[in-house]
Amino acid sequence: MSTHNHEHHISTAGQLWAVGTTLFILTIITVVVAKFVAIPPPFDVVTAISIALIKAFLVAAFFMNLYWDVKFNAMLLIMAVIFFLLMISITLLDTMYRNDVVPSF
Amino acid sequence: MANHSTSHPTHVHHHFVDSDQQFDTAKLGMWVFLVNEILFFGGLFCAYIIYRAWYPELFQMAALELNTFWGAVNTVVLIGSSLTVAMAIRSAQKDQMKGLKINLLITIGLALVFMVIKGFEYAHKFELGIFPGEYYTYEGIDHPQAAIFFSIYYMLTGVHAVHVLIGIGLIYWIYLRAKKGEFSSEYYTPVEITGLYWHLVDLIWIFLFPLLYLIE
Amino acid sequence: MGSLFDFMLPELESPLTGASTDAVMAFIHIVSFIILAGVTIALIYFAIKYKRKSEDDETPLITHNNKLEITWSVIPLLLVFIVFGWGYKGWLNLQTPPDNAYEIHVSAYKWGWTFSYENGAQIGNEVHVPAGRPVKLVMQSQDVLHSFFVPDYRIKQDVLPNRYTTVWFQAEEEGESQVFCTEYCGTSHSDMLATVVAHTQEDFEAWLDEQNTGGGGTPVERGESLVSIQGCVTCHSVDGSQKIGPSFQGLFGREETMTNGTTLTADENYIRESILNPSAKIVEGYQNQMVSYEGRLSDDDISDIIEYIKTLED
Amino acid sequence: MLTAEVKPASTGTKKTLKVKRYKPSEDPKNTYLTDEKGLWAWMTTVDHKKIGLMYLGSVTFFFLVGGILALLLRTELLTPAKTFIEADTYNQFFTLHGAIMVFFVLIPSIPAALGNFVLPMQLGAKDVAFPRLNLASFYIYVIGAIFTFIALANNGLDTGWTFYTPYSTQSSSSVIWVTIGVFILGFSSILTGTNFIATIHKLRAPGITWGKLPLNLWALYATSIIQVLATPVLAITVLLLTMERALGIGIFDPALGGDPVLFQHFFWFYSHPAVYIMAVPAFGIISEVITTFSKKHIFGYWAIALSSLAIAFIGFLVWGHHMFTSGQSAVATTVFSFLTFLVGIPTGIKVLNWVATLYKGSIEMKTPMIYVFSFLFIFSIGGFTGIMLGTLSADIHLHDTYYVVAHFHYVMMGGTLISFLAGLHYWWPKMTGKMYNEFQAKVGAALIFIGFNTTFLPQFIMGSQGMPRRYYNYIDQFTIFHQTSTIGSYILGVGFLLIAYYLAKSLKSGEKAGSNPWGSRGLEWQTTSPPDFHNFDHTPVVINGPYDYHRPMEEFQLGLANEDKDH
Repeated sequence: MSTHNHEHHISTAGQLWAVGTTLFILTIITVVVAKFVAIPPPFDVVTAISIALIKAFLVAAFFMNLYWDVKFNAMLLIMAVIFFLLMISITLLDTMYRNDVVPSF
Repeated sequence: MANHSTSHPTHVHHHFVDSDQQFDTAKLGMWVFLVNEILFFGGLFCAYIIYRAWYPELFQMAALELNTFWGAVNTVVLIGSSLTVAMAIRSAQKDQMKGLKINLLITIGLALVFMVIKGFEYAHKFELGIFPGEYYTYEGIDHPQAAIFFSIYYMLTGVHAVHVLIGIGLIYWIYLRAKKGEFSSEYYTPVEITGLYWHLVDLIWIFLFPLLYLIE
Repeated sequence: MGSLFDFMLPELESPLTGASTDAVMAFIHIVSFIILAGVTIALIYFAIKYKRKSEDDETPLITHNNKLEITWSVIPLLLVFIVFGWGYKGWLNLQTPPDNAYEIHVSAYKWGWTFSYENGAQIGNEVHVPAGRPVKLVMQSQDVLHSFFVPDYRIKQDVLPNRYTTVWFQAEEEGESQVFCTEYCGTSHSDMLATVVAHTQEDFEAWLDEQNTGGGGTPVERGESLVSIQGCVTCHSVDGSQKIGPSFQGLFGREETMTNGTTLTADENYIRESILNPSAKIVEGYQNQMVSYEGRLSDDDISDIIEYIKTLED
Repeated sequence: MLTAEVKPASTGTKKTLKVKRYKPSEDPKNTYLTDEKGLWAWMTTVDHKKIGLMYLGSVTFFFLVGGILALLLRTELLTPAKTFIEADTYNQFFTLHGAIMVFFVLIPSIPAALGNFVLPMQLGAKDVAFPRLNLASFYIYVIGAIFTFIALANNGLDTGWTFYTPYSTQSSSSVIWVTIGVFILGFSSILTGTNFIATIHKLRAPGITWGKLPLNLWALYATSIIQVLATPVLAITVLLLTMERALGIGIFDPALGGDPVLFQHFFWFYSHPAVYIMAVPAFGIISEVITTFSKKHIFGYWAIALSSLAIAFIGFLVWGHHMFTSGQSAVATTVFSFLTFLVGIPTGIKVLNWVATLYKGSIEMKTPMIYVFSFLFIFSIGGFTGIMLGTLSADIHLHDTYYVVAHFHYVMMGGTLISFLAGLHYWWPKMTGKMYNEFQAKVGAALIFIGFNTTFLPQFIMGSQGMPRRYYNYIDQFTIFHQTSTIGSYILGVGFLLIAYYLAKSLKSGEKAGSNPWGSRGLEWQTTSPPDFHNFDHTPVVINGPYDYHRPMEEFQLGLANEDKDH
């Protein structure tokens, strides 16, 4: 285990508002980009998910305090995401590569 | 903050050595539970991704039925509620009991706004005949799997809405305990772990919004 | 390969699909048997040799041995790589039907099989194939999942309702082999059997020509063959014996009591309704189990079946 | 006054503590069994030991139900056609046998029943991290069971425990009650896993570093990780299936445009790791028992500890080997086969390390040790046949035959249940303070071993010859194998009755066990039998590993010296 932190981290109100405001702005950006900027697929999805990932990082790191917390909790979150990705990617190996049998008569 | 005297404060259960150990344990437990929540939603996201990969054209057609404006408003509302929960924890840490209670109430208010908007969205779809599953009667989307898109939509947003409702209940319970004066800068574990849960509900929505509403 | 475990497998009738499977199974059996014997002997030997002498026995401190750990990780790893490659090769062969394979269509339903040929011939629960020539089955289910399994050929493939799957084999000799359904599909899953009959090429062609495509014969003859091809007889006997549904024998004109208490006389309209909408009326003492044959039987087919049922008197 | 330099888990920094020896009383006055009495006290207790016993009682009850179903099934199979029950009844019986044994017996057997009892004691903790949550898990389990029993009274269930669509969406039996029951049950499993992870991380007694953690706890830790990561996917799967039946959402139903093979992915993403939820804790028990009865340090501590984690991790990536014939894509099938072989390696490593532990030991063949020997033999066969089934071409022939039935009974019953019996006999004196009759117990173990192999060995042969599973009628050539198998199942039945008899008898008239009847160095043995409410009347301090049989017993009985004894 990592060394114990007796002082719980306390964010300042300014920090929290800064994170919140960034999240609001990112929400507006993602809507504007999706609705008014023509990005060829699949990069439109990539853009939307990237913005969502940045937002998720901000929430996890600063609202959920992972940035100052013991590293094990962050590791748990990362592990959950890794297992989710494994689940989806291996399932896609089946669903995307199925062999179409066509009867000849 | 935490003192290491041998006396047990009242909020520390008998099997813990001290308040810090109890706090860390509760937080770890909550994170482990959140891992489970992520994989719970992960199953639904998996269904979403597979069907989107199979029928990309369906998702483009069907997403037009969803109202991006209200989706975006709900995103802002939920992020706002995450911010107030974070502020509530900060108030507890700084022994500002009034701030704690006010922030919790604002959070509940925002969560209710989210649910009301969601309710209007559902009502509008029901009017069109967009019901889940077999009850789907809408004819505006010309695709054999159209009903499945909305099944996935209702499952994702429905399960998320159930989490919001549970969250409202939990935050109200925390509010009642705060009113009784149970929390202080020495002991605010329930506030912290309920906050973690609420942030996760927000996190899920951060992904649901672009995946459902922002397909062009 | 070794004959030590041959008693475990049925006679191989399709070496092109099964020889590799038999060989890899024999290899795994022999290697496993040797290792298992080693472990068992070691267990018994240690238990005797190091039996506790007294309560104060001292044991040496042996915590680990990295060389040993690596040895017994790497050797099994190499062994399983061999087995993986071997199995993969055999399986790849099972997945790739030869180009000149003779194609037969298979339709699976609860609880039977219908086999259709290029010339329109159909037959239920029996598939006739030419020996010495690869045969490819293209299969689809009409209801739930089924699985087509021929132990003699070492082949198996699930049959799905929403897309085609395929399996191939080549029977070398004339003879019959057993087909099982191996995906659980309800009440009569274990009766969902069929037979592969392998003929010489000439006999097969003669057989195929003999099969009329349902156009010829009297209505009663056509009805009789439909009842067999469509699998009605899986659940409805024609000799009065008790099966999942009421027997066809003496059905026409019989007074039946329904589960809702009403009684009726079985006439043309009742039989027709029972084929197209089976859940509308259920005879007392039976379950609502049958699926609708709407779309699978034409009006003429149904008339033929009714004519046939009329002939089955008590 | 002694001192010890240790790292308490709560602070993680090394410090020197004043310690002294606490020799456990051989004749305890106050134990957790005498502490609070009455039904209400039991039902509302937060004591992990009592909750463990309540789980033990429920698991035994469900094992009885599932076992009777199994005997009825085997009796029906005495003759090729109908023996005494109808096909539909048979289908319901095998479904319920599978569902009850998997969800209500094997999954909670070791972690929730035995694990709950010993985990805090092996850590030197007073309880699990969240005692009230622990009690809630138990009641969630009970509620899940009630839902399943409602289904039993109301049309039963005939889909097979795997619920494959579209059969499960069409079946006229009460699928929804069972899926809701399983959904609820899943939360019991998740909460237990959460509790164990938090407990192992945060409540270790001073001195228990990760390298001094008993292997049973490494196994329970790996199991808990699987429970937390996989069970939610089961929850969402059965929720989707419930919705499929209630609303026809169509994701898995081909009649509505869905895909039945996708259901199999969802189902096995949980249910394959679930196999390891059942098997990995068994490995923990084997490590504890084999060291105690050979009085020797475990061979390859880290190899065994880390292979549990490796199995847990790779076990997530092999679910598709249940689907080689399902029509999944060739590339997925190839990847799944390859990964399946990799998961065999850490399992093999464990078996060989256990055998090596015996070398130069001081081996005493007490009942738990006999079960361990049975385990090593039977589980090896289960492992080798697993390699056979992972091999692509062989699996095409063997899939869904009795070969598979025999294989998973060798792993699940021969692996999990036999090590559960090993653990039960090993910790029985600690739980109850009483000894069972050793001779009767040895007869029982022999009956289980003989009955088990008579039941399941013939199934390998008939499966390989082509006998499909879940068959009510069968063709005549398999009769002799089925009959042998049925006789074996009766021997097993007698064995279990004998075990129930002498264990029940020991409660009344068993000899007093003493604190440490096996001479183990494990921390759970360094307190009274049965323990008191707080497990220890001091805070234990650990300076040796749990298998350091070369160190004197005194060094395993240390505790903080300056503690007030009143809490």
